[in-house]
Amino acid sequence: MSGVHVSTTVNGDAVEFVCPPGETLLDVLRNRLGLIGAKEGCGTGDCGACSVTVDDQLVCSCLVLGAEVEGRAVGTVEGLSTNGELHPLQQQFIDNAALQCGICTPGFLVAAKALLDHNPSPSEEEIRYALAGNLCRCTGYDKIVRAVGSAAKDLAKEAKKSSKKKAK
Amino acid sequence: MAEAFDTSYTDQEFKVIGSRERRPDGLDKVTGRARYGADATAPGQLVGLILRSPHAHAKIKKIDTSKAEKLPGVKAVLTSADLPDLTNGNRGNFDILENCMARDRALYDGHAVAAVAAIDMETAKQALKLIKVTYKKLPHVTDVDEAMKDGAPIVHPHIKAADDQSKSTNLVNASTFGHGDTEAGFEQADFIVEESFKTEQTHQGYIEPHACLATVGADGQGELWVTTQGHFTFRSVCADLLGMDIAKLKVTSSEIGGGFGGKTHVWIEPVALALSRKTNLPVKMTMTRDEVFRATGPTASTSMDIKIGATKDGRITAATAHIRYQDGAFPGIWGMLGAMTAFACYDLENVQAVGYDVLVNRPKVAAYRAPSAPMAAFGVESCMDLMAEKVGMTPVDFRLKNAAKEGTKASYGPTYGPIGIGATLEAVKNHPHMRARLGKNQGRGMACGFWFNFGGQTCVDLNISTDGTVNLTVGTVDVGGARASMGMIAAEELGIPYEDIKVTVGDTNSLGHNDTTEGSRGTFSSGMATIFAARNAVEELRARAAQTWDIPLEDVGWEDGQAMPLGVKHNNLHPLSLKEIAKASPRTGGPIAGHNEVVADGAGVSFASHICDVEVDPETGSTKILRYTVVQDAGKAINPDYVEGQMQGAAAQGIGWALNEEYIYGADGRLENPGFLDYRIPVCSDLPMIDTQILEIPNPNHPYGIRGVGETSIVPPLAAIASAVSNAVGVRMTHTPMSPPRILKAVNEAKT
Amino acid sequence: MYHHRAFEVQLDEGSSLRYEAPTTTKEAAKLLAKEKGAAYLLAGGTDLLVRMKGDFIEPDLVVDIKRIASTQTIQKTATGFTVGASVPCVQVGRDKALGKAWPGVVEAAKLIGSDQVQGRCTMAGNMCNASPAADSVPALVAARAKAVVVGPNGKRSVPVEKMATGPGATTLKKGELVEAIKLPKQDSKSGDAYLRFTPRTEMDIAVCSAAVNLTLGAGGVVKKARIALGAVAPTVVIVPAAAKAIVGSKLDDTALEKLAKACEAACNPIDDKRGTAEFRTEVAGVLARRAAKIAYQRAGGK
Amino acid sequence: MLEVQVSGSLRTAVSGAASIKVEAATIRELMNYLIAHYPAMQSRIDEGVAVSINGNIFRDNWSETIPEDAEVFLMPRLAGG
Repeated sequence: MSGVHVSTTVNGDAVEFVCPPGETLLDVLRNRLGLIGAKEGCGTGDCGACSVTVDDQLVCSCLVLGAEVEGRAVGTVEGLSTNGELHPLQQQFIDNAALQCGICTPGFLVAAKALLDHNPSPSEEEIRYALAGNLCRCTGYDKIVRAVGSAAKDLAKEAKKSSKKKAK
Repeated sequence: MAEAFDTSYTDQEFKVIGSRERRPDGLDKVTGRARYGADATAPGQLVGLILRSPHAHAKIKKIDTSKAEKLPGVKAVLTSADLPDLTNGNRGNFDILENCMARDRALYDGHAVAAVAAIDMETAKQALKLIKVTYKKLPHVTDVDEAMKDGAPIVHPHIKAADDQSKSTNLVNASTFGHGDTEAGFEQADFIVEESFKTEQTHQGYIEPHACLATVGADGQGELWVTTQGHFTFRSVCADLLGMDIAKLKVTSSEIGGGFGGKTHVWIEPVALALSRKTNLPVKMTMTRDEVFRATGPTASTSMDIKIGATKDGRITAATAHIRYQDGAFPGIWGMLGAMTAFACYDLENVQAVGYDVLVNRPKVAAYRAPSAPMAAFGVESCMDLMAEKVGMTPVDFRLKNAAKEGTKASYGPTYGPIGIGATLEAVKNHPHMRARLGKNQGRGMACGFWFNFGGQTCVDLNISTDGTVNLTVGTVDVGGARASMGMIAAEELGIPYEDIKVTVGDTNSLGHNDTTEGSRGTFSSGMATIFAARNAVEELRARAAQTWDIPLEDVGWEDGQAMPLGVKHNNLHPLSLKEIAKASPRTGGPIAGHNEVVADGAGVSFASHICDVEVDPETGSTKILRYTVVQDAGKAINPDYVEGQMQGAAAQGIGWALNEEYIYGADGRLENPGFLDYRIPVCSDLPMIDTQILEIPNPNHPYGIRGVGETSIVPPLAAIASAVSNAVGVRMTHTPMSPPRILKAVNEAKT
Repeated sequence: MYHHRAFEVQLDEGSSLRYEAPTTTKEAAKLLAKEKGAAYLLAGGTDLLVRMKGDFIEPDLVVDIKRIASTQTIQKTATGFTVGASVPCVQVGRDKALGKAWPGVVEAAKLIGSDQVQGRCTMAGNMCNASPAADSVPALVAARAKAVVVGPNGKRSVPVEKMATGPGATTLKKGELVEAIKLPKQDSKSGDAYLRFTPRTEMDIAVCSAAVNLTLGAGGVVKKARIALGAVAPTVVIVPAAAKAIVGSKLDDTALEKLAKACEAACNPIDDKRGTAEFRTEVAGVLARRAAKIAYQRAGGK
Repeated sequence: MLEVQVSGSLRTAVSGAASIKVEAATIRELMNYLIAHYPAMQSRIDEGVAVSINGNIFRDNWSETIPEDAEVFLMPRLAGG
């Protein structure tokens, strides 16, 4: 049989690849595009370690076929920091010691960004439910929830600054 | 040599220790750059897969690999025949070998029976389907109590009963600890509490499946990239099993995606190396989650009987425990650890704990964070609450009255030095959490926990660059932020900024042997070695300054990262900073380094006390954790952020164990829930914030007073939550997990 | 020696799997009809890919319907709502009009899986996967929803309760696919609600569940009711006796008790890793009672 | 003579004794004495043992000296998570 030829964008860059029809987006990212940030913790959508966005929608890349992303826009943890500057979520995860082993961290960051994109000032409960699809076995989630809360505040400040700038 | 240094505690002033420095591995981990077990690839690598037994217990009559070998793209097929027994009588190693690849019998659902290496995943998967294994099903047993009955299916016929060498048994060991006369003790008691408990089997549940990349050349030399808690131990075990020279197998520990004890044991690694040796090509193996649950890790399920006697005024006169640990298909020391830890929190005149190790047709039990202690504590601490009620004291006061202290003869034998159990109980007693009001269907529980700390073989290297920045290479795998702590310790000793130190976990070619990161030993042991290596380097720095100034060494002191000329006769000399000395080093004798090998013995013991509030829905049996507080003695918290992280993570694992996590086996002896959907570890919305309070009762046998902190806080949660639930619903829960069906059943039975 | 980037692009010669993404239901039906081997429909894929990963199924053809325009939208019509078969539940959850008319259906859809799964899973897929524990199905059944089925011989409409015949089995014939789910116009003074029980707060499969859809008459008396239970039998269970128990009442405790008992009587569950038959039966009654109260309030009852 | 308490399953190797008298000034001497007088100890020592001297547990450092009146426990080597 022949592979499927797919043209898409990953973190804004145009990308083309050929993959077997049954291959998941996760395997494409990791094994064909060398983007190892997304991790396979379960392969069945139960741990969230492989979280990415497809057309700005949060998904488990282990439950998406590579063939499905033809013409879509894929976002991964590698695209979170822009020209060397960490996203506030990334900085707050470090500052709040919100990671230990770190295997779940890329998934949490992608999921947390998806949350803040829709809900800039989530309550603790909203954060906890929004991140319920991401398993962490090291932290007990405490410091992760705090980090997301602090990042939301940072983003709000940034938004204020930029809107002031515009006003001037 | 270690002897050259004094390991005893000195109450020194700290500049760096105790601050919340950022972890050096943080950036890689938030950007997706960090490389874990499955993140390494090699040119021309093969995919290795393992065929696993679908039967709980079966004779392997025949394995026909011919079809698989003929499949294009298959480079090697392996069975136990390719892993000959080279263990010459070392039963422990033979058990590991047999667990890695079944020999004449499959001993549990998921036991490896064959393996393949092929050019890609699809081909490897197809090859597995083409391997024909002829099994003869044998009777199986998966329950610990069933396995002890006469006539139970026997897991290992070669294991004979202690009292009758003609009789095979599943009871491999009975370990007794204690002292005094418990019979007499119970006679002095005004009250007796006697209760039986059960705990189901749980898994460490690390999010990263086991993975490795093995390369063995035609010259028999090999490399192994692997996610492990102990790459030096993996190296010697794999070399032993495969007949390789230890020095010719280089093992590199990847970033580790969680271990909790489950990555102190080899599983797929010897198989990957054997496949690579067969093909002389790199072989990558990554377990699926299903394989992780069916074939690695789990901790023991248990069944136990606890008895405590006390006088009216609340003094315990005697205590006994009989705890049966289910070891899976191979003998372990889990019963012994349970018997040692069961009553370790208390000062008892008459105490006896017996731990039994029992074999069943389940995966080989592995260490899981304070292995064996949580189950024992579940039974003992639950009975402590029952007795407190009988004698009319609060659970905290009753425990305080009987708590072990310095000079107490521990229930496992030795006499305690300074310990923290009393202090954690006082802290709990005075904690606002204990005074918070409870509502309808809500209950509060508290419990204590004990765990050992280990020391062991440790070795670090410290090299100073000519610009004054420092490379610190340690050999203990960083599972919880140890690289930050080691950097802080080196910065403290050298008197330079934390930022100037780069900490690396060295591969097995770069350092002498380091014991596995287990038993909460990482920060204690490598911390000790780092202190000594740094002081060793300071000696050299002083010598270089003495040489530069041309004054005697004893006239050179070291303060705040500078060599100081001592005495008025040298007051014309200006201090020399580490940077200045390092810059001049090429012309003062070459590179400046510090080094230390130590057997970091004399590790302390560790105690924690937890408080938990729950609300139980009486109509569904569903439990919500409302509030949770952890109090633990850390000896000295090098970096409080990461100490809190250990305490919170351990508590969360205990909460999952207490409420929902369990291995569910069918009548056919197969595991029914080998996935994260039905093996229910706590999700973010299941938990509240977990408050922590760190106490610092210095360990007298460590220069900084460090105690291990990683494990202890998984010990109290089962009992703390059981008491909270029991207080909420008015029925004593004696079986974990306290899943909704179990709670509802108990509530209904109490009604009738 | 370890390279960051895997370079080998080997294709699985073994597998015969083909992937098709047609743009009309007609094409899709044709592909399914003429396929000799095992053909599977891909909407959200949150069940299909899990079954492929576990080697429970080995498809020869996967037909992705997400590129079919008529499956992609939620439409408010004169007769109610049409929810396209590839509309992810996250979109269902954000649809204000739908949420106002059928809050029970929407909360059921929102309960399926994590946010990650929500971004993919569909109500149609949830229905066609035919799991006894499907969250959206009891709510859809209580709401009297129908599936729009397209096949080689044109369209037909199937009541949701007639779709599954048992775990994993449906009445769909070869070549047929679901294009959309139609929800009727909700009556005035009506409300629906769905509750499920799971051991965890999230990331769980319903151990049992209950959906209630009721309409009030004069003075807050229940005029009409429809009650459906999930995960207590091979397929969703409609409980007329439970409806009867509350019709004519203002949902007083005796009526609710009768309703609960009727639900328990209608249960025919199994013991499995997710719960005991005993537990499922008892809790199904509890959930039905609680769901009825919520539906009653939503209908404007006090 | 040292009084050495023997813990748990190790007792089977010293014919069931809870404590034994030993002539030893270091852990190494203790081990040599045990092997000489209780051959069954050899394999147990190979599997790993630990010695507690006045409450401090030593797993590997056989050079450790044992004071005359020390409280000495011989226990199987522990494993942890």
